[in-house]
Amino acid sequence: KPDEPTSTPGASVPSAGASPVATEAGKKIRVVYIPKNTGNPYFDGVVSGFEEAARELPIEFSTTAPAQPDPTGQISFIKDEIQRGANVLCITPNSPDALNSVLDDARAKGVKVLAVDADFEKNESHRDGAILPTDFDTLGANQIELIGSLMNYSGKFAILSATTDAPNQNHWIAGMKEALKDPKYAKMTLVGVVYGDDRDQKSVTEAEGLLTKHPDLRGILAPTSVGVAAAAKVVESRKVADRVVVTGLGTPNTMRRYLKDGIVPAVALWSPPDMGYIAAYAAVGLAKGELKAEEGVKFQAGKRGERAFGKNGVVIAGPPLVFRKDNVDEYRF
Amino acid sequence: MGERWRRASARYLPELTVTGLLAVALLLSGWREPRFWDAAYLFDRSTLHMETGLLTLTMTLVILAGQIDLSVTSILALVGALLATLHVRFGVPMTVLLPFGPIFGGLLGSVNGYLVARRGLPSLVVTLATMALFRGIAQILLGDRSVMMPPEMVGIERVTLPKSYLHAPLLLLIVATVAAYLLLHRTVFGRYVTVIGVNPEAARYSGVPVARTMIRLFVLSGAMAGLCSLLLLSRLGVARYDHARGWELDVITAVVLGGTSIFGGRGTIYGSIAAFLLIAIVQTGMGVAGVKAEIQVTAIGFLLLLAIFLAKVTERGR
Amino acid sequence: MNGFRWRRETPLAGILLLLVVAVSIAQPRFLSPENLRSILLWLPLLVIVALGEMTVILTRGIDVSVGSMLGLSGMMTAMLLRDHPEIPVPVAALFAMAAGGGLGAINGGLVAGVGIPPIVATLATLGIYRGATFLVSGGKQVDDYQLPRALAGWSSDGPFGADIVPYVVWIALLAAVAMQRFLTDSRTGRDWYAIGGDPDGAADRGVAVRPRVFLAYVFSGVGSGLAGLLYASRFGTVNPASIGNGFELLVISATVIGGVSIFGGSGTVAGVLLGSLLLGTISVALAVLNIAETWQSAVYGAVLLAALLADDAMRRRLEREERG
Amino acid sequence: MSKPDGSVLLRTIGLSKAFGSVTVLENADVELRAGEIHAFLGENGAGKSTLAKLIGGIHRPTAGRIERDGRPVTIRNPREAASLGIGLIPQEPRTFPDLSAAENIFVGRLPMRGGRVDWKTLYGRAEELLRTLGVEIDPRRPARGLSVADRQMLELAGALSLDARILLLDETTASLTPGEVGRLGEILRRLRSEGKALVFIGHRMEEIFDLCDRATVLRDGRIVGERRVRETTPDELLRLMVGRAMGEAVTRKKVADGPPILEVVGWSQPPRFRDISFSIRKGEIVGLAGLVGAGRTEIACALFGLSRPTSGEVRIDGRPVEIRSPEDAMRHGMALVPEDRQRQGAFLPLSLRENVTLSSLPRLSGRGWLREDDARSRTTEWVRRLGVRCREIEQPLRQLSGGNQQKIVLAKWLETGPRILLLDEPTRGIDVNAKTEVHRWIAELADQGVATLLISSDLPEVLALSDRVLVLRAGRLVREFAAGEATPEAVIAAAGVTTEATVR
Ligand SMILES: Nc1ncnc2c1ncn2[C@@H]1O[C@H](COP(=O)(O)OP(=O)(O)OP(=O)(O)O)[C@@H](O)[C@H]1O
Ligand SMILES: Nc1ncnc2c1ncn2[C@@H]1O[C@H](COP(=O)(O)OP(=O)(O)OP(=O)(O)O)[C@@H](O)[C@H]1O
Ligand SMILES: [Mg+2]
Ligand SMILES: [Mg+2]
Repeated sequence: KPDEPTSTPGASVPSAGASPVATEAGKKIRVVYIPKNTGNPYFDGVVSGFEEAARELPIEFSTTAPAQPDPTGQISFIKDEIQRGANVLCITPNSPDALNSVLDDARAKGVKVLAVDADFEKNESHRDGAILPTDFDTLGANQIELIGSLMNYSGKFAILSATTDAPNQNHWIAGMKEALKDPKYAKMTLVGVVYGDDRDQKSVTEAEGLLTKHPDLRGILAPTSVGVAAAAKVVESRKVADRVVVTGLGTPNTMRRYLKDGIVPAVALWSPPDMGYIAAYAAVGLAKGELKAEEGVKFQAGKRGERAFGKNGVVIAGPPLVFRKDNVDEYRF
Repeated sequence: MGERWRRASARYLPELTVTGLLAVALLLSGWREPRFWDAAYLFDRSTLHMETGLLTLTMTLVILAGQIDLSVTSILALVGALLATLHVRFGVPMTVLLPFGPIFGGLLGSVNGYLVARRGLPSLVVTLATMALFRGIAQILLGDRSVMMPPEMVGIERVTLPKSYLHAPLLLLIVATVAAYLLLHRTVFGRYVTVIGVNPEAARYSGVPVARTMIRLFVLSGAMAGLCSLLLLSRLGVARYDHARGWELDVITAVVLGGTSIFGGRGTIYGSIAAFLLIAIVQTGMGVAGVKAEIQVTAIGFLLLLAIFLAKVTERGR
Repeated sequence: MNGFRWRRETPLAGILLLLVVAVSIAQPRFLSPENLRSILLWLPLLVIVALGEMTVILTRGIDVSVGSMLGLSGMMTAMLLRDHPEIPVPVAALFAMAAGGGLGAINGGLVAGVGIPPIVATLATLGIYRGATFLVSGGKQVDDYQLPRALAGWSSDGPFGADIVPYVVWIALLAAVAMQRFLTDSRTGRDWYAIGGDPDGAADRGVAVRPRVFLAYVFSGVGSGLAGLLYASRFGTVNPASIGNGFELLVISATVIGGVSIFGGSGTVAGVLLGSLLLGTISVALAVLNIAETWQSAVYGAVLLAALLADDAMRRRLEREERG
Repeated sequence: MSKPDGSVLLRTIGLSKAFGSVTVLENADVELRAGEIHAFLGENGAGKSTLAKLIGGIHRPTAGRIERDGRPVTIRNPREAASLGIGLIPQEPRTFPDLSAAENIFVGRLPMRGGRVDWKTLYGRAEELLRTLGVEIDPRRPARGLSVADRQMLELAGALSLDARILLLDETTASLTPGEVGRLGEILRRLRSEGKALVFIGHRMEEIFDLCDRATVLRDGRIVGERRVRETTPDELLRLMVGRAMGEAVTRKKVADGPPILEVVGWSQPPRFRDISFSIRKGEIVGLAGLVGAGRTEIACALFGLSRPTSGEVRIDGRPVEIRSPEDAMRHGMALVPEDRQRQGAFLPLSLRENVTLSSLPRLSGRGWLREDDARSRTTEWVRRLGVRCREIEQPLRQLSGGNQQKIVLAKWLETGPRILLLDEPTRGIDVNAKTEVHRWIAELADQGVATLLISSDLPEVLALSDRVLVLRAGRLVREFAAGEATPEAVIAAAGVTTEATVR
């Protein structure tokens, strides 16, 4: 069962005391975060975590991104930031493999590269380390448990995903399918996986299509914030919220009204600010050579406490949170 | 100023304006941002623009003939998908497949050409449809997979002329520019393209092989996309179905900025390539100055307006 | 009057019918009321913007900035409603149309006033308006919970409790009927056709070309603005990067498939409706048929192409019969 | 309604117009009087259209002024001209293909009622106007597909609907058949009697002497004389126009008796033409006469591979051939000088060189590469031979006067060195002098063995040049005249003109 929130952004976990980074030759370390695209509220949350850490450390932090989440759109930003003198590049890749050669260039020039939020799957050798928001291997199972508990472990449900080629999504969906083999879920049937491309119109159309194709559908699981909002919208508009459960991954802001109106009973997400905050500490450690992204290496992530590099140099930021009607107002991202 | 010069400059006003802006952009970038003038960086970053540059050349011809080809970027992706599939599933060595880049591209272009020239459908609609179709077939072939290219094929942008930064794709662009210039301004084919753009009906009445020229044009456009596909495969090292999505708008922007009339009949290779360089320089300048992406988009918009505005003002000043 | 005008649309209507029949055989629930409703809900945004686009194309222009205008005015309206929840939604709709109209007027000024070619002007404002959307919003999206409930109601409730046909659909229908009347019976409407047929000639014959062309762009802006509000109503979340992004291609497809000539001077509201309906039907059909996601884009393209070819063939036949 | 009292309705004083540094009209003083038809005469490019356009508000003068009823006025655009009672029917008709014929007439001034177009009034008035003009165009049909002549009639109807006091007709008769010219004459006379001031621009002397009261002659942008038509002779006017003696009119002497080069057998393309059979011998000129809409153009187009007949056969040199496209036709040595110069012949933004050499590019190139030196010398040669009035051969064709544009289109086809020449209104808008020149060319080409099909609404031209005249009526060949037999009256009767209006 997924945990109830264990940490509120910017507060609870006692920190082992952040020691301000002493800078070599009076120059602050320059950390740049390149998310998938600009104007995406999810990454605004991540950025706020980076900024919080940047104030504590202190480091020179900036963020930049292409206007659209294009697989190759990040390349020019990486090249430009190297030229502008970045020490660490934190990247949420739009594509796990289109950046290989430019990342190699960066590292050849001594720039550290950290994957944040999503890894360069199968191309891990082209980056130094990765900070993932939560344990991706268990997320799928968590999501199944969430929707299962909401639909009394019985009935048909479908998955509304983002694009067919989003590595995270596919990783989780594989986990979901694996989890469904548990006899506990024997009475639940997955009738299909559809893709809304993270676009409003397409997501809505796909959600509508699901309801048309399966009049007896009991649930829609959408592990993407655009998708889960679209599904909620459709269920509300068709007035079937009483028999179709919508859940998945979504930010409190986009889901707030649906949660409060009882259209959606619960959604899960981790804390994007925590992830940004931890990534910033890891970045500084790597840049100063104090840290090596190797399995078992531990480091102090400011107020969020200790984290460790796991297999493949991956750091897990924390467990997912579950937002419901009664706790959603505690979160602002 | 002589009379001849005056007339020529009136005729080539858009080209002259873009050239002027190009000079300004270079000076301004260097002055505002010292990190701009770094040959290693400039040449390295220029590798990102080579496919757009090449496509700008053929798009100039297509638009000059009063047509448009929105499907080029989809052809690019589909050719990559085809080659990758042949390579991975059927084990055909990549070196053998190289010539098939332009060939497949040309074949796909001929579909557009047939529909436009022989069936008389408007190219805007045809290529809108094939844009979806070709990209869709690429998606069927590759799905969500990325197909890695063999190492010997990767990194053409790192091949340079000895003791210089002049990399192979740039060399290719230079050669292609000269070729496109000659094709448009020095050959019968180029003349046919122009007259079709000016007045297609009169072209038919004048015995110009309108349909044949148009088909060749779309084949050329597709073949160039196929060539660009090879470049991109080599540069990125992977084939994906969503390569180059949306680049067609950048290409069309460059062509239009370079003074080619969207209604056909007027335009030069020089104008297009100068406009392409202008956009690339401005983007590089803004990138190294850390300008936000959304501001960059806005800036290109203003650049377009500025170019045409200057041309207008100079025209009136005469 | 225009018996000959309706001829142009007949093949398209036939193709649409054929498509619906084929899809319903494969998936009988395609014709269920809920699904028909989802097709209806798919349409208003597209139809309203396409009607504006059509006026511009009629004058031999093109407006590729519609998606960005939709985005900017939708964003401004959403922010207005967020910051002043007391404003009634119809007033917000007027605001959206005014905002869109203003943006359209800038396009119109550039094209009709300064004399910049339409594609260049609107390609430029495509970027500028998109950037402005980021600037006014500070890159932050407006979330569903920040918008008044009545706004969402426009997309889910219908008049007199008939929720099967929500208000937004009626709005689009009303816009189409009004535009049809305007194009056939107003002087401006007729002048648009004249300008598209021969811009210089129209000027020589005393048509006030510049004001008319200007107005066409304003119309396009007003349509996009209204669609911006409808977007907020339909999708709840208004994100500066995604609202209206790339919408221009869909709009131009619908318009041109509907038989509006990109060379100006010819096209009808009925055609635009049919074109939009065709695209909407294909999109919804793809979702309700069990077509693998990776196949959807290809099928969409293929169906579009087939529709084009069939339309062309049928039209030729009609013309031939007409002649003798 | 005012009386035809001869009072001056409009006066231009020192009117000048320059395009860039080129002055095309200088110091023009003319007076347009009520109840007079005033001819503007001059060679191609003399400045007739320019003068008319200045008065009609399409161009604005660089110097000089215009007085209307004695008061100085500025005419900034055609709308202002219309409000001053001035209507101009330009050389090239303006058409709005998707609007109905009626709307084409009233464009910009549609009758309104309660904020909406008043269709009933519109169609009623259009019908009436078209009836007065004696043309059979359904006011409700779209203008798409109408012939140049029909479109010209819509222009005229539009100008008439203005109730203008001053009407300028720029070569309106150029694309009309004799019967229609006759009918137009009636209309113009009636308008004159209503006290209007009319300007008539045209190249046919017969029409001038038949219709006009006064003639102003322009040469190289200057007015070189004004005459009362009653007090002058064609010769005097011609001398004024060209500033030198005229060449002899062309007459044919040789009779072609070689084998037929081109044979058409049982050709049909309903509803345009049916069962057409004829042949043209080497060196023969066959005239094709008929009313507008009789199907002459369609036959020429079908021969040139622009459309396909549904049945029948074409033979060239006795062998049946398949002509699917203009390229096929050209391969058989054919050339077509089309009827509609603007749409089918001219590439206005392109240079004279690019226009003249276009159809001969395969010859003027090597392995696909253009040979521009040859192109330039060929163009220069044609400009000289046809006396094209231009600044240089790199000038855009747009800047040439209508007649000079026509010469360039002609040059494009003569440059291909055709064996079979299809001429559709080849001298439309060409001035007398150049026309003689073109006639000489046609005759000379025939003497060199070129088989020519001559379609022309200029009956004297057809009669003077043709060895045989075929008459087409509603898509069927109804008569054939040998050179001697063809008289204007007989041809017109055969073509099916039933009104008493004829040309002289
Ligand atoms: N009965 C008709 N009604 C309407 N339009 C017609 C009719 N007959 C012919 N036309 C149109 O008139 C035009 C002229 O026809 P066509 O070219 O065949 O005749 P023509 O004898 O060559 O006339 P012209 O003297 O103009 O050259 C064509 O475009 C045709 O479509
Ligand atoms: N837009 C223009 N730019 C430059 N020169 C022009 C332009 N329009 C006309 N001219 C020139 O002005 C001169 C007069 O042209 P105009 O059209 O008045 O001749 P015209 O007497 O009507 O001849 P035609 O009998 O051939 O119609 C020509 O030499 C022509 O080349
Ligand atoms: Mg003239
Ligand atoms: Mg004809």
